[in-house]
Amino acid sequence: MRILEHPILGKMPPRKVVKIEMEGRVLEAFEGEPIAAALTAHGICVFRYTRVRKEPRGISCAIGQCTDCVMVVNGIPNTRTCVTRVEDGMKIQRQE
Amino acid sequence: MLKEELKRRTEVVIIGGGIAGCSLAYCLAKRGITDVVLVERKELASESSGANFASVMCTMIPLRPALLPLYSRSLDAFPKLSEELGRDIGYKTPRLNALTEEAYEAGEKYVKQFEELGFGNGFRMLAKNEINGMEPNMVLAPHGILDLRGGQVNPLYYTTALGDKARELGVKVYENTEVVGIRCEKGHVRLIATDRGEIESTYVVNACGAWAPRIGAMVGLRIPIETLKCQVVVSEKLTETYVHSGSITPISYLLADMDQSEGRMHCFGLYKQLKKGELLIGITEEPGNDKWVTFEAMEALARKAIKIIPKIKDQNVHIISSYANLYAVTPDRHAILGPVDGLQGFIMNCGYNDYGIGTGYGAAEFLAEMILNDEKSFPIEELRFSRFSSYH
Amino acid sequence: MRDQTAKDEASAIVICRCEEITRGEIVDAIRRGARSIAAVKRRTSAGMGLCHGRTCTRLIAEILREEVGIPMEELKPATVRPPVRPILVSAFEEEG
Amino acid sequence: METYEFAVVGGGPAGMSGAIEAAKAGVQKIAIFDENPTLGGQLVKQTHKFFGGREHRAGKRGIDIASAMAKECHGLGIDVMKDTVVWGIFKGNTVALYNEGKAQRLTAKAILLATGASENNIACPGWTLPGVLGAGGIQTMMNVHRVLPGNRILMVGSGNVGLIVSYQLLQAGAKVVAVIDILPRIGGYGVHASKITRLSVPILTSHSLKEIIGKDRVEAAVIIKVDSKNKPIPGTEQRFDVDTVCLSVGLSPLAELAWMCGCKFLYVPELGGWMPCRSEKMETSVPGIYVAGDGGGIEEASTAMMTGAIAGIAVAESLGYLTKERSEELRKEKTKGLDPFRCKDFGFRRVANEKLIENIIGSKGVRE
Repeated sequence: MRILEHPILGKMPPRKVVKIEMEGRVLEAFEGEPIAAALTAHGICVFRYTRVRKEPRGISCAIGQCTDCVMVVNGIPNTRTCVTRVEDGMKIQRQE
Repeated sequence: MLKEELKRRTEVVIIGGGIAGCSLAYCLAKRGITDVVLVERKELASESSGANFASVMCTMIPLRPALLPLYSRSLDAFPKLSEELGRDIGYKTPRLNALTEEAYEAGEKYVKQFEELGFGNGFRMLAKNEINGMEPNMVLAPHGILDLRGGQVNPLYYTTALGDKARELGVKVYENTEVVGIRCEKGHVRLIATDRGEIESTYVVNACGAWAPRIGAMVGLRIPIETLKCQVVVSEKLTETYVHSGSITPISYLLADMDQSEGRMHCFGLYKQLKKGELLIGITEEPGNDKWVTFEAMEALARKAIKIIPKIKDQNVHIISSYANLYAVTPDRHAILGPVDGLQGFIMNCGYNDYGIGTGYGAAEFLAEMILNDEKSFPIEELRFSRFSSYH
Repeated sequence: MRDQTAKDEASAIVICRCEEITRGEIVDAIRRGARSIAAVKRRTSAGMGLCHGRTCTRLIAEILREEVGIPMEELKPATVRPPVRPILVSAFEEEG
Repeated sequence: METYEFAVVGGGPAGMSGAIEAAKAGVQKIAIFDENPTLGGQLVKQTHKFFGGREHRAGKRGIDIASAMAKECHGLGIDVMKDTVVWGIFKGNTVALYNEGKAQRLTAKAILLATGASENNIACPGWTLPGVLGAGGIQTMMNVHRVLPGNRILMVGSGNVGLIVSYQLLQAGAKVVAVIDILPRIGGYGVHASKITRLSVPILTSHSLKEIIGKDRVEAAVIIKVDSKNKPIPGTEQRFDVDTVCLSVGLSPLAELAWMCGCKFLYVPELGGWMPCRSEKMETSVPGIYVAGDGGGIEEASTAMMTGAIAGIAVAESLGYLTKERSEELRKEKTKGLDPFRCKDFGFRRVANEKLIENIIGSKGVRE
């Protein structure tokens, strides 16, 4: 859910919209925001399933330290989505 | 933390908790000799045995026949050890050595030599380009030697499993305990002094790898071991198999494959993929006695890896770690094993150069039998310390 | 009975999120002889993953303290090795 | 290889302060490296007003302090390299960088490690589920990126961070079902606590997190009362249907680079764990390597600005831009600025910092 109105931060300023593709689904995102934020705004919270135990994982630290939110971004696996910004046409996949 | 009280008297003291010391502790315990103490300055596998390339390679260049019995016994043990120790030691075969057209004949001769030494069934010359079918992701020379029982183990799991099992069988393992002196009387070793107290012992084993000369000096021996610094980088876990064999040298040492890029550092291609999926990208060698990874080594290793395994670049593989270790190098590149003339009870188990993981277990079997039977010499002449008579 | 169930539940908790190593596996390494964070790492590979143990180091230290009474001031983190963030192998390629 | 006079790792309050002070004193070639796209570190998510005096930029919100400091950096001609990871420090003060998929290196006469902290965790069943986030993580998502990761939240930990983030969650339109703390009393300031109790958020002390339930994300959390020895009391479980569990259970310094440099460390739980020992000038046991901010001990953004400034002044002195006397004078001024945050209830911070200084005396940088 996006926070459009905020008592301190005010109204969300207009931002350029780009399109990203998450496993075939085209999503709108704001230019410059991290992938993790864009996915969260669309209600996506499972970013990957673990290799051994096949457990779901999502955002944990949100500042690039825990590496739990990694996904395959434009073919690059293990990309930290909380610190990697969206670009128009970016392709994102869950990794195993 | 309160440390366990030291045992005051024992039959065998092993100094060093690497692959040499842990193998021997286990091989003794397995034979019922459990009145044994293993003393380690840091922790089990905290030096070179924990941070090496862990290749099991019988195909060493040049051929060193004296080491073959050690390999032979190690190779017999590897397939059974995981079960014996209750831990997966990560043994994976085979090992490949790629050979260029020019090196083919030398390779053939090499394999023939192995056959003549009764070690032939483990090797095969590959047909031209057969190697490319075995390793489709790698850019390799067209010929190759297949070493069927060579490959890899996980050095950390393997070394700690041996040490832990020895402890379970009754060996006393004292970690964070440093030997500060050794007392001898009338040509016999009598006791070791540690920073936590003294331990009397009939046998004292020097299994200290790169630090073996320090222990030697305590009993007046000059052990000619020098250190060679080696570095390796580690990739993230990969879902796909990039390297199929246990370990591979893309251009065999039969030809000098060295990047002499940065001063005295040499970069050899040596690759393997661990069971969990990480690629190990090795190795650089240079004289040195510290364990700090260098930017130069990481750069050299990465550049070479991309040439040999282009997929690393195409698939955007990341480096996630690196490590350095110290090989204990002897002048003739042979290990130093067995008793020392004139100093009864003092036993060498060191100088393994770059093959400790592959041969340490076999050597331990020989040494354990020797101690069990109270023999006064080591059966393989070329590996005795006495070959360095000028050092004694 | 209740204690056993609680114990089993505790054993199943993943401690190292990257390598998916459970508390049970760590306790087993301690039982075998591990007495430091590095020693646990050598036996289980906990802390060897993408995040370099940033999340689990502290948790492993706590387990060591609980299980064998090692005070925290004796539990140094394992050796830090470069790179502290994942970097592409191709990052080292020569320009051009 | 390019050579800098002063390389600063981390563009948060400590790093920026260090760079600014050094630049003001005349240090020539200064660079700040930060892996984020903007300077400010964790200030960029602080929507609340800061305490302290003028030197702490009190009365301003963290977000505004961040942009003001960033502007100052640019004005002083400091090279700011964003989106740049420092992934290693090698022998000879060599800083290894990673930017746009390329690895590079440079050397610096002095290096300031101002790498901040990471959040601690609680390992209970279900703690790895999507929907379990650190408090700082949630703050980043909602205050910087303006997305709410959940609607119904259980906050674990009643320290200042837990209380402030709970309030900010309410501001952003989420529901905080409760704040729990294993300790028998609220950890943070009363003023922060009353802000949320006024909005009917219960603060349950002597409660711990027992279990987080859910299949593909958090669906519920179970808490349990604990006795005076922090032992759970069976039968006192309480279940909350929540979609998010927020962990606010302390911070640990990110000191990896200092370990890599071979700095001497000491375990100081009062400051968050293993800390690099350093002089009163913030220089570690390895000459030329300085540390400041949370990466050198968990305190506050305001103290980070002061310790960063102290390091910057010391670097300027070491490079010959300040006389010993002038440097001493400036350092005393900044040290005084630490006092309000290291007194009364927080007096332990002073003691802990003194311990780190004591332990550096006589020690030399060792790269084993």
